Order: sequence, then structure tokens, then C-alpha cells
Amino acid sequence: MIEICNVTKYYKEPGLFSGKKKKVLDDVNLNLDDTENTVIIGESGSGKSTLGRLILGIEKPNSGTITLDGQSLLKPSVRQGKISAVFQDYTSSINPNISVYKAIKEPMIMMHRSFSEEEAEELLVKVGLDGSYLGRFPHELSGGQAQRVAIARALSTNPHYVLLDEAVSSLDVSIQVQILDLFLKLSEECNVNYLLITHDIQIACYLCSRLVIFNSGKVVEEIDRANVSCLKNEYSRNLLDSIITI
Amino acid sequence: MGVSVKTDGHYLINNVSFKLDKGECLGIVGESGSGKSTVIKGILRLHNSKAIGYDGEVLYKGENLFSKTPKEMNEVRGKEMFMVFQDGMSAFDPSARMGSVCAEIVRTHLPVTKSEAREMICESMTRVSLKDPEKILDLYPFQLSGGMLQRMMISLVLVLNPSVVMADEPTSALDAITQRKVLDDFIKLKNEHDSAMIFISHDLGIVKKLCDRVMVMKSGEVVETGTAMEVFEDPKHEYTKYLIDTRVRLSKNFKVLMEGLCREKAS
Amino acid sequence: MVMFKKLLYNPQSVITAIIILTIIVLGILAPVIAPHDPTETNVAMKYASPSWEYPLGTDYLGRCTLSRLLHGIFPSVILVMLTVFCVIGIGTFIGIISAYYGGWLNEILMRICDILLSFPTEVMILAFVGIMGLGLTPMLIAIILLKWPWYAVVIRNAALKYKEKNYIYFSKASGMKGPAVILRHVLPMTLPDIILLASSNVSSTILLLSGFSFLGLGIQPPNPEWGNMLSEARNVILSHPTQMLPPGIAIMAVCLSFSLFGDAVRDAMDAKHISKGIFKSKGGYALGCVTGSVGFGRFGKNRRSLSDK
Amino acid sequence: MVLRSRITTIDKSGFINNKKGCEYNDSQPVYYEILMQGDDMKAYIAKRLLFLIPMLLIVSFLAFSLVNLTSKDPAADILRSQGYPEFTQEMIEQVKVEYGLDKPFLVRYFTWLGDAIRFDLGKSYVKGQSVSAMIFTALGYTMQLVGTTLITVMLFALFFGILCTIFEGKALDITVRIVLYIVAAMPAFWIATHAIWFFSNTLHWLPTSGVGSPAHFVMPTLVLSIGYFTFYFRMIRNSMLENVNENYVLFLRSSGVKERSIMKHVLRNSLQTAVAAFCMAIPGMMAGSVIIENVFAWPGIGRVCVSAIFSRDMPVILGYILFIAVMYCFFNIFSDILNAALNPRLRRN
Repeated sequence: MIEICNVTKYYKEPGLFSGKKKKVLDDVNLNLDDTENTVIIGESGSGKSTLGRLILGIEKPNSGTITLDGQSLLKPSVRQGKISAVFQDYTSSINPNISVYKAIKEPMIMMHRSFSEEEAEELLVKVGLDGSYLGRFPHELSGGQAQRVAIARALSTNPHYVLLDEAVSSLDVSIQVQILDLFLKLSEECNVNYLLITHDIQIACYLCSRLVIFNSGKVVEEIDRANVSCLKNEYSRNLLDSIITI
Repeated sequence: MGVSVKTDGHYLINNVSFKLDKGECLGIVGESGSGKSTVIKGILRLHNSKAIGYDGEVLYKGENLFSKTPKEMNEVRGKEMFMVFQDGMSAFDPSARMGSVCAEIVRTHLPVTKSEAREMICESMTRVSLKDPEKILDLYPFQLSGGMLQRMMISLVLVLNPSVVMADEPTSALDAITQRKVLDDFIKLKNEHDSAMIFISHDLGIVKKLCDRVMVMKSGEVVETGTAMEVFEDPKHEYTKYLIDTRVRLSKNFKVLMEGLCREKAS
Repeated sequence: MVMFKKLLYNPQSVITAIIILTIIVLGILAPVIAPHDPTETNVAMKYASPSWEYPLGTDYLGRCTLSRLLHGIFPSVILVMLTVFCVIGIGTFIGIISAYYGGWLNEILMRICDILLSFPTEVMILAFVGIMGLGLTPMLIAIILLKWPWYAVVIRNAALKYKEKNYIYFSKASGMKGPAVILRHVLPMTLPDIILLASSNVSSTILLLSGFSFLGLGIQPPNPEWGNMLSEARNVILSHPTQMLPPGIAIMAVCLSFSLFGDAVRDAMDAKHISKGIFKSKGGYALGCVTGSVGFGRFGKNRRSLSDK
Repeated sequence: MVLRSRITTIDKSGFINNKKGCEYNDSQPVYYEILMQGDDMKAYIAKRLLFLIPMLLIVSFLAFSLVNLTSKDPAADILRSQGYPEFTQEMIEQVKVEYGLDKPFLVRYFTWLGDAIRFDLGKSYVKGQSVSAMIFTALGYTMQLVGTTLITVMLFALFFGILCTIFEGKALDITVRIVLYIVAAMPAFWIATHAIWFFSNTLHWLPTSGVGSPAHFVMPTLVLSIGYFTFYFRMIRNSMLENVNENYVLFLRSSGVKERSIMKHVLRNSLQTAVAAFCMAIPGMMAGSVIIENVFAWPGIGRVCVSAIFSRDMPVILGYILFIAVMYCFFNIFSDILNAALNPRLRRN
């Protein structure tokens, strides 16, 4: 269970004496269950990615706490191996200088765990690739393949939670569906929960059962997938109306 | 018209042929790298690299655009065929005010003074529901939102009144709500104007909503052409089926949930 | 690492690298391979034309020009290279630290850089020579003390564009500590920028220092150095204009090799990796080359536009 | 969908990050924080100028302590620089009192600073002249040289920069670039010496050195220009080529705007950086002209400083350092302001 309590985040404008602050997250309260997949829906600039970075412990909140099973997430030992992430931009999600095997192994180094090539190969097979990819470099992969490698890397520590920061947004629709199906499959196989961050309600409904609508740094509405048609807030209604289905 | 664009003997797009009638809206769909925007850039001969050459012909009002001189081409561009770009933020000169760039484009084609051009733009801006046009024209592009910039381009279309509007993914860089509003503007433009339109998008939903005819492209070649009805209801080619199928699957959950609502409302 | 492969297959970088390496080796082996003692005078043979004994002829005191050229490599090229590497080491350290950690540390380091950058290199070289006396050492000290902020700012800008990459976020999220992330990701990614910087700046520094030696502020005669060889040749330019050629051509060849090598590195750097920010500061590289001074006003802007929250 | 990712990156770098709230009432103009206009610009200038004061204090302190703390026995140095080969303790004491060297360091610094603010930089040990007078006389000559060089560089760099952008990849472009490559690798003084030998001593067209007639300007100006020309040429060419491939050029072209008008847009965008850099070149040239001034016996500040170094004339060296550093600070701020005025995107902060 990840609990986000009264989290506020400012960004200071650059400059030694500049006191200007920009509020990105404003008193956010959220509980993320470990039984269902949750999605945070918001448009660009709504602060949803910042929230993602806070949950990953990359940045510190200015006030409020984020805890995992009661322990603060800011300690690397608490989050190590339990929370992982897949990011949006597949071109930068793997360091272009290192091979796929090294990339997948990376989280293990920090946990001082050994990780053989066989285990890596097993993981790759799980995400729909094969062992021949181990020696490849990121620039030799297509978008979908790179994202699969990123997923394998995220799963290598058997995490409870995987944060998907717009993980499929920059892919073509057909590949989006493939990757989303992979997520669903892996969720059962590896017993992981997803926290998806996206701007696309259709993707959200595809993968997640709980929806959190996010706007200008605030949680606007929380709702179960089954009730998505009953959103009340004006912003959420607008968002819903703007969806173009086929 | 038929277009082929090749670079050093290697075809970027090959043997693309289509016909566009007056007032018709053609949607070009395909995944990234399928050569969608290369087609319309090719029609206007916008590839300025020497390595890229053209084959075939583009017949516009009986004249072949590929055999025109650059000067004649400049008269076609903008006045006859106007292109709406996907990213408004980079499409306008970053260090010029909106008003000066727009007026310059208008004055290239219409014999009007600066202030007249400005008035014309203001007038068409109110038609695409941009409020306070005078103020917007005094701003720089980076001070406007993506949706507003996209509408600025639409209002330029309204002023110049070209016969063909070509839109290159005009909504894909926008947020969902803005995307919807800009799409509505395009639908309005299509209904109220008699210009023909080529609309490029990777989103089948948008194309289905807007276009009369659809052309599906895959790695530089046309896979299927037909009316929107035909293509979406009864796709012939495997690839089209695959594209539509994945798109339907993606929105399936959402659609089911939303239809639940409709049924509830009905009962 | 793709970049190094590209460099290996580019004749421009291979040839220039070979030239540079050869010159370094020649410089190190100079005491062994030089045909004469560079300070040994032979007045009877002054202004001799090239011969078997004096392959490049002799100067106004009858000293062997080739030997003087070879011995001049050490102060003119090798010492300068070592100095530039030293400066780049400091600059890289400070630049990466300040880019990666940001916050007040970054502010303080960058303010220090701002202050040190308001002393142009030429002026500080003059000042150090003025205070510590004539010679090469004060010049090199001045360069080390004054140039690092310049590199720090440029490398900081280079590192900033990698700071927000997803693989760095991932490493941080999986609990990797700052120094490890820097060594594993940030430093290897900035390496091409650093090499580019180094190669283009060695040549500018060689030119700068030879200029001061030419004025007689550097290595004092009779010790050979390319700059002061030119200065001696200049006195007799009316009667023996060819005396200017060997050291001048040597300087030119070395500088050309370094800048061509730098260009090959720039070509090899994936265009996608060069963000707008570094494009602008590229102007800065060249400015440094030519004048030894910095348009740091413009770096200020890059710093702001690549805002580090 | 690639575009979306691009927008986000722009977002991160602070370009369009000021979205006010949500955008669902998009028909209402969402004015992103409007930049400084009028008063804001004044406030910016005031802020920058205010920042100058601590900067100048630190710079002057560094310069002063550098010169004063490194000398073990400044009084002996003074005597030596005045040409006394031997001196007694009495003479040293006398000199100490005369030059105020008996006072503590900080007191001396503040006295010197107080004088420096009134443009009094002390007296030369060697000539006994006022240092500021020496610098200002020499500055006149240096500024003449810098002025002519700046104009030459601007004209040539613009001309060739634009020409080579238009003819990119053609013979002209390639020739100019190869020539510049080679010229940039030659030491300026080497070119200068050869120029003197060729144009003055062989052809007798131009005077060898010194000042006086317009003909005296030709060689120093051209030689000093070479280095800067290479730099600005490359800079203008690079930024123009970069701009030519921007989307807005494609948009203008697709709208049928004439190539000549498009070129104007490209020029305006690519010259923004160049103009600010030209501004920084002025103090850069002042400092960088040292070698050329000495080769051509040009009586500018660089020559004054070098001769002061040979005679260990500390007040002159100190005055020179301080003067150039102050110039750097001023021009730096000036170029920042100029840049902000020219480039609306930068005014945001």
C-alpha cells in the first residue's frame, strides 16, 4: 500500500535570489492499493509526472509524506526492489552506451544480487523477446522492442508496484495494444500492480480499474472503472466528452 | 494525382495515387514512418534537400505541379493549397509577433495593406472562437497555447480561402480537450467551406469522424483506398483490418463502460 | 560507444589522431632522436641551408633547427596538452557535480565561475607573468586557475541535458546513489562533449601560448620553444625570411590536426544528442579557441533556458 | 504521437511550462506569463546593474590581492623597477612611506579602491605618470583598432556567412571553409610578421608599424580580424543552417512566402546570438589585441601592459587587469540586456 499524504511540491525558479515558486502539486492525498491497478489521468502540465517522480523517490516533496507499507519512500532501502518504473520516451529509457543485458542487470547491482544471463533471457522471453537481444544496443531496437526491454528491466527485481509514466503514449496504436496486453499478462504472472500515468482515458480503462483524475496539481476526482460514465466534476466531464472513439 | 518521392534511387514513398474532388475530405492514415506527411510535402515540393527527387505527376486543375517553376510554385503554395502543420509552436517564427507573420502571409497572396490584412485575420479569428484577436496578434507564438496556434492556422485558411487544405496531424500534439475543440473547428471548416481537404492522422477515430474518403498507407505504399464507410466497416486489406482491430480493442473497455451509461439513461 | 566506432572508420579522425600521436612520441623521444643539442651553437654554420647534417638548416647562431623543433614539442605541445587535460579534469568534476546536484551548490559554483570568468585569459596570463616573472610556468598556472570555470560551465550545460533522461531516473529510482549514477551514466554520456572540447581547446591554447612566447614572456632563450623560435626568426626576416617557416608550419600542422580531429568528433556525435543548448554553446568553444576569452553572457542564457528548476 | 513527447521535453526545459490551470476553456486566451515590457525591462536592467556591485568588489579585491600579496618585498621591487641596482634599508623605508606600504593590507585595499572609484589608479613606478592617464591615452588607440576590427569582422562575417548558407555545399562554401580552417590554425603573429615583410618591406605599400595615417590601420585591423572572423563566420553559418531547417521556414515556404522574405526571418533569428556575441567581442578584443599591438608597435593598452611587465611596474599591471575585468563585467551585462531585448523568448526570467 502506497500512501500519499498532503503532498505539496514547489519548483523554485532558477536564480540565487529569486524567491518565485511554482506550485506543481497542491496537497495531494492518495492511497494506492496493492490489489488493483490505478491510473492517474491528467493533461500535460498537470503535475502527474512530478507525482510519479515523487513516488519513485527521485525527488523530495516540499511537505507531506509518501509511505510504502508505513515506511518513508525516501529511503532507498525501502523502495529498492519493490517499486520500479517504465517511462514514456523509449529513446531515452535505456542508456545508449550499454547493452540490453547490462541495462536489465542494473537494478541488481544496487541490491548486490547476482543475475545471470539465463535469468535475463528468461525475463526477455516473458516480455516477448528472446535471448538474442541480450547483446544488442538500444539504437538497434524499435520503439516497441525498447519498451519491452524497459519492462523486462522493471520486472527484474520482482517489484510489487510498477509505475508506468505514459509508458505507451509514444508508440503506434497497434503496438500500444500489444504492450498493454503484455502488461495485463504480466500482472497475473508476476503479481505486480501498475500505477499508470497517462493523458488517455481509453488506455486507462484498458489497463486499470481505478481512475484518478488529476488537474493543475490537484486530485479532481477518484472513481472506479465501472462508474467512469458517472464522473461529476466539470473538468472530468469535459475530458470525457473530448474522447473520440471508433 | 500520382506522387512518388525518392531519394538517391531509394523510394521514400512509391506509386501513391489518389484523386481529390472539390469539397471532398481525404484522410490519410498510417503508422509512424509510413510516409504520410512525405506525400503532402511532396505535393507542395517542400523537400529542399537535393538528395530527394520526385517522380510522377501532381495534376492540379489540369496542370502538373512537378513541372512548374519555383516562382509558379510559390503562387500555388498558400493561395491554392494551404498546409496546416502539426506543431504550431515551431511553425511560427519564434521571434516575430503573430500579427506580423500572419499579415505577411496574407499580403503575399492578396493585394491588401498591412492594416487591412490584420483586420481580415482578426475577423476570421473570431470565427474560430479566438477571443481578443487584437491582443493575440501582438503576442509571440511561445506565449500562446498549442490549441490557439492551431486555430491561428485555421483562421489563415479562412482568410486565404485556398482550394485545398492539407493538414499534417494538426491535433496530435494537443491535449485531449483541446484536440477535440480543434477537431470541431476542422469539421466546421469542412462544412462551411468548399475547399477540399487532405487530413493526415494516425488516429483512426479522428479520421472516421472527419473524412469522406480514407487512404491507408504502410511503409511508403498505399494499402487501401475507399470511402470512409467502406474502409471502416468492411476493410479489404489485412493491414487495414489489423489497424482497425487494434484501435477497436483499445477503446473497447471504454466504449462498453460508456454504453452502459447510455442504456441507463435510456431506461 | 557508437561514437568511437564512427571515429575509427572516419579517415579524418584516424589521420589526425596519428599525426598528433606521432608528434607526441617525437616530442618525448626528442633527446634521443634529435641530431644535435638544441642549444649547441656553431657560428660558422649560421643560416645554413638544409643538408644531411642539418636537415632543416640552422638559425642565426648556427643551431640545428630540426633539433630545436623536436625539443620544442615538449613545452609547446605536450605541456599545453597536459595543462588542458588538467583544466578539463577540474572543469568536468565541477561541471558535472553542479549539473547533477543542482540547488545551492550549483548556484555557488556558478557564481564563482561568473566571477573568475570576468578575467580574460590573456589578461591573467599577463598578470601572472608580471607577478611571478617571465617563463612558461606562470602562464600554465594562470590557465589552470582561470580556465576551469569556462570548462565547468560548458560541461555543466552538456551534462544538464542528460540529467533528465529516463535511464537516470530509473537508476535513481532503483536506489543508486549520486556518485554511482554519475560514473555509470552521466560521465560516459558527456565524454564525447569533453573530447570535443579538449581537442578544440588544445589548439587554441597552443596558439595563445606561442603568441606570448613570441613576445618574449614565455620560455627564455636559449631553450627552444616554437614561439620564441619565431621571435628570433622575426629579427632576421628581412635577410632570411625562410627562418620563419619551420616553427610556423609546425604550429599550423599541430593546430590543424587538433581542430580537424575535433570536427570529426563533432560529426561522430549523434546529431540527436546535440540539443539546442549545446549548439549555442558551440559558439563558445570556438570563441575560446580564437580569443581565449569567453562569451559567458551567453552561457548565462543557456543556463536559464535549460532551467534546473 | 512522437510529437507529444517532444512537447513534454520542451515543457521540462521551461519553455511553455506556465500553463495556467486547465485548458478546457481554450477559447478564452490563456496568456502565458507576459514578459517584461516597459517597466519590467527596466526592472531587469536595474537588477542586473545591482548585481554588478558585489561582482566588481570581488573582482577588484581579487586583482588587488593577487598583485600585492604575491610580492615578498614590494618596496624593493619598486626600487628595482625604478632602476636602482642597489639600495639601502633607509631607501626602502622611505619608499614604503611614500607608497603607503607600511599600512595593513586591508587599509591599503580600501584606500586603493576609494581612489580607483575616482579613476585614480596610482602612479607608475617607472615613469611616475598617473596610471589612469596612461591607460586612457592608450585606450584611445586600442579602441580605434577595436572599432575598425569590429566593423571589418561584422561586414565580412555577415557577408560570407549569408553567402555560404545560400550556397551550402557548393564550391564557394567549401573553399571559404577550407581557407578559414587553415588560416585559423596559423598564429596571428606569424601572419602579421609575414604581412609586414611582404606588404611593407617588399612591396612598400603599407607602413610597417606605429600609428598615424589610415594606412597604418590596414594590417593590424586585418590580422586582428582573422581570428574573430573565423569564429563569427562559423557561428552565423551554423545558426543560419540550423534555422533554415526549422519548421517555421517550412511553414512560410508552404504558405508561398517568397524566399527573400523567408531569408529575412532566418536572419533575424540567427543573428540574435551573434549580436550579443559581437558585444562580448569588444572587451575580448581589447584583451586579445595584446600580441598584435606589440607586433605592430601600436601604442595601445596591451603594449603598455607588456612593457610594464618587463619593468615590473605593478600599479600599471594592476590598473590594466582591473580595467579589463570591469569592461568584461559591463559588456557582459550589456550583452545580456541586448539579448533580452532582441530575443523575446529569453525575457521570461
